[in-house]
Amino acid sequence: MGPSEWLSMVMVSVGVFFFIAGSVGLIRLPDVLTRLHALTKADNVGLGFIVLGLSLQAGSLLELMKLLLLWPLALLASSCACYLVAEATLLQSRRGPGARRHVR
Amino acid sequence: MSGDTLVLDLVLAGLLVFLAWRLLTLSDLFKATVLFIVFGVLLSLAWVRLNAPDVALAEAAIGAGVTGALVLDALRRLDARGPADEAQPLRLNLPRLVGALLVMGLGAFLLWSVLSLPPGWRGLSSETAAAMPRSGVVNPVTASLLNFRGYDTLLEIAVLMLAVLGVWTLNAEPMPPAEPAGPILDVLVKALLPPMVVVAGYLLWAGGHAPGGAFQGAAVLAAGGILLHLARPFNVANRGVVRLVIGFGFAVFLLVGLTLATLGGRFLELPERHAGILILMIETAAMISIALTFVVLFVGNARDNAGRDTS
Amino acid sequence: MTQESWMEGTLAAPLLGAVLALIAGRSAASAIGILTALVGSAASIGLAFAVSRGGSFRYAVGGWGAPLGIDLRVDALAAVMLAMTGVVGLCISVYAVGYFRGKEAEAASSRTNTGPAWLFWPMWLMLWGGMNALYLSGDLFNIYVALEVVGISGIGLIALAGGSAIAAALRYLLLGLAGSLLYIVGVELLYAGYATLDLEQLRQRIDAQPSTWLAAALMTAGLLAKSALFPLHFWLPPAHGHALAPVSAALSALVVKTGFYLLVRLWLDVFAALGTEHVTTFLGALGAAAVLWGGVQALQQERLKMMVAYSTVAQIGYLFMLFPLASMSGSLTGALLLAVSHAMSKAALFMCAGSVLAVYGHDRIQSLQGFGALMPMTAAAFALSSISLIGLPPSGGFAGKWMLLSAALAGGAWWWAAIIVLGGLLTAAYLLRVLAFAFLEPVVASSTRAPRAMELTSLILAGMAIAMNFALLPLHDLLHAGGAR
Amino acid sequence: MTPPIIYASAGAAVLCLGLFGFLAARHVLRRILALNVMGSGVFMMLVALAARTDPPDPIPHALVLTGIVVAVCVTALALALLTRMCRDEGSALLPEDRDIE
Repeated sequence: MGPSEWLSMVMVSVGVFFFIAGSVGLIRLPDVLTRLHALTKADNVGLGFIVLGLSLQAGSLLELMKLLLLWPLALLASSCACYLVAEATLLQSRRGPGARRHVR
Repeated sequence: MSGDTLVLDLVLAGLLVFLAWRLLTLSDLFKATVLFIVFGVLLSLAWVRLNAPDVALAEAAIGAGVTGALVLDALRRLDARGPADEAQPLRLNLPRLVGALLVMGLGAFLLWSVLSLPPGWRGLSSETAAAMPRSGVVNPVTASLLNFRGYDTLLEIAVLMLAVLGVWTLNAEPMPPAEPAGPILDVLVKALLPPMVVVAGYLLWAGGHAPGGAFQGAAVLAAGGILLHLARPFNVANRGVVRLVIGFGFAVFLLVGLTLATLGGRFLELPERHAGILILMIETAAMISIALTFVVLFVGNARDNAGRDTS
Repeated sequence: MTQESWMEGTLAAPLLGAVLALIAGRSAASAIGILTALVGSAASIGLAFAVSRGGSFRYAVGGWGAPLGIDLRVDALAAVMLAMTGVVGLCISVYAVGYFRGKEAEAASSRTNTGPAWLFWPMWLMLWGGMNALYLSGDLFNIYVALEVVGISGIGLIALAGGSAIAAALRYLLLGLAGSLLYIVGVELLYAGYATLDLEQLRQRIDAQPSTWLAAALMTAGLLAKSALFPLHFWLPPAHGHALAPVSAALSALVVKTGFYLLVRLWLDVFAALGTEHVTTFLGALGAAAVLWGGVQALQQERLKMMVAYSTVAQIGYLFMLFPLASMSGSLTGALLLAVSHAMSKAALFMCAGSVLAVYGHDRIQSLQGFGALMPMTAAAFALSSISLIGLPPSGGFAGKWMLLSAALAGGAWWWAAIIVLGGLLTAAYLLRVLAFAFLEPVVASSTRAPRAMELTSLILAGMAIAMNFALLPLHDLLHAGGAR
Repeated sequence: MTPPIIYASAGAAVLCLGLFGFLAARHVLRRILALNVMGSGVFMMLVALAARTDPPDPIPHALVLTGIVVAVCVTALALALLTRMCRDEGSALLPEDRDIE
């Protein structure tokens, strides 16, 4: 393996580490807002590292551009989704507990 | 097949079965719906593993995406009215036990018939390969969908049209539009809508030689429409223009088929020389209609908003 | 015109009409509907004549041919079903014009919670197109898609009525979807075994493997749910009983025949090599149970439309008596004649119920006293279609039952014969109960009148059900010329 | 053990789970989910079958694509019916299931 492949491996491993950290946060953290924090922060960093690592192995310019396009798109989507989920949580907490009913 | 991918396949298949079991037994229907969407996403990975990239794209966009959006939306409206959850779903009682035993028998039988399939099964792959040069496209799945079995696809587009008619029938009364969402969604729409249109066009064009096609492109286009609806609510009432666009794909497909029949061929018999361009034409018309169809299926439902349950 | 062009017309006319009606919208939908109905029924009758002259033929859609492409096959069995759909469909269309004109006047005066009525036209034409596609198809998966077209358009049509029809439509949808999925599993197992979806190729390749039996069982279960044979009939009475009158007529007269037709195709043709004696006896026994159960339930109904709907449950049972008797000569002719005359008389009965509902505003049998004096044409139509349903001579129902009965007796199967007779008595009991009310004094008055077009079409259909008595010989000849097998 | 066998077996299991869920559930939304799961199992078996040859048999892929689109149409219609029924009658269960319990 050449140096670029080693670098690529390292970057992907770092990315995977961040993903695992984010997933642990999703499971372990207590409420929606902190979980969102774990998911969007850690996973976006993780995705960035993985994309960088993979782009070192890209075979063509087109492939490289496709890979590099991925990250900003995912960032945009996840930040908006994070905002929307947080807003919905906030609205629901204002409405008070028990907004979801168990009725048949 | 090397050992590490075997592990991947086993894990993926096991996860799919586990998710199916969980989503049917969770008492909270919201969680069940989320698991259902996860199930769809993992299923599209399974399609990739099974060398079916066209199906994977359709599953991710339609199976998980559109269906998931529809179910979540329905759940929201049921929730606003009360009965959305089941306290104890699928608790075993005598009839259910009998049902479970019967279904397990069926499962064992199915499993056995899967395992006892003779090796060397070829299906129709050699027939398809032989016919590909005359089909006008390079992607065999597109050739099957629009040429070999184009008649199935024609009727399938009829089913899409009928679903819209059904939704219009059910939401007969005019509904107030939903409240507009915050500014962030607006930004997202402005940023994402243009690339989505480009991607849809690419998928449509790519369908001729690579995975993709009208249905996948339409699903992406429809996702853009639904996003737009969430940011700036609009109604898709059954006005003339909307009906024209909804019926357009089916009408073009049918008329192409009939024209070919009157010109001396058989119904839907695409002449070899023009098959490629005819398929592209049919697919373009179909994509526009299908995209609007998905939007209407969602919006036609979504107009019915929480504001109504005071009545 | 060649056989092929008659077939293309039969297939394409309703589909084209449906999409045109959708695009044209409220103003022109009914005009397009009537025009399409005229063209479509003419094409299907033309096709029947073409088949009786030229025999059965195959048609490769797209020019590829089985197993790669989809083959249609047009034989006498398909031609009879198509012609039946054409004739009854035309009458339903004419009836619907009058019906919705009255409905719109009613909706204008009071705000009712029903869907936009013109949506009936695209959905009904698509339903018609789906049934034609199904009868023509020779491909297992194509049949599935056609079944879905029929199912979804049927559900949309039921939902037009609003109110308690919604829950009925939902139940129908869920059961229909489960049925289609079971059917698909069967198709998949057959494809795995024989690498073809074409019915004819499958018939040649089939052998008695366990997975083939499993496929046959699953497909049969799915289709039984769709054709509402006892004990899977429970969704039918609410769905057919709560729908709008033209919709009920279309569903009860035509749509229930699709499942029966497919089962005939499968068990008397494709799977015939499996040695199917137990299966056909089983299907016949379910049919017999349906005849008795449906009849008893119909007797207890208080609403006219529900009674007619339960009568459909019973009459489907008669058709399934064909299976155990199939080896006897004449039984297929008898069952088809019964199917066709049932389509006519059942459509007429639902039309009568719709006219009664339009005049009285309700359909409680007890309170319909003397409707015969108020609406003589409708009462006459009711009486004529009752004659055919009961099986009194001369009528299509009589000829059909006679053929089945003599087939049963010729084969020494007296118990099937006993069920046929007993079912006729039950039918007589529940239909004559209504007819007795029709001519009782004093007459319950009503100020509204039913549109002439509605009453007249029901009378014409009922008359045709009687006239089917004389269709026995032509039908027999057609079945011979067109080689139903 | 090859991928087609693994996924076909999983497909059979998913199919049966979905069928049981459909028969046993009472909330209509869960029934709709169950039927979708069952459909996914059916499609898994079909695509796994196609993967037994290389390159895969495209006909089952086309059938599954058709099936997915038909399934989403039926689901949309079912959900529209369900919300309408819930709006009119205040329950997400079919009438025959409402008084049990």
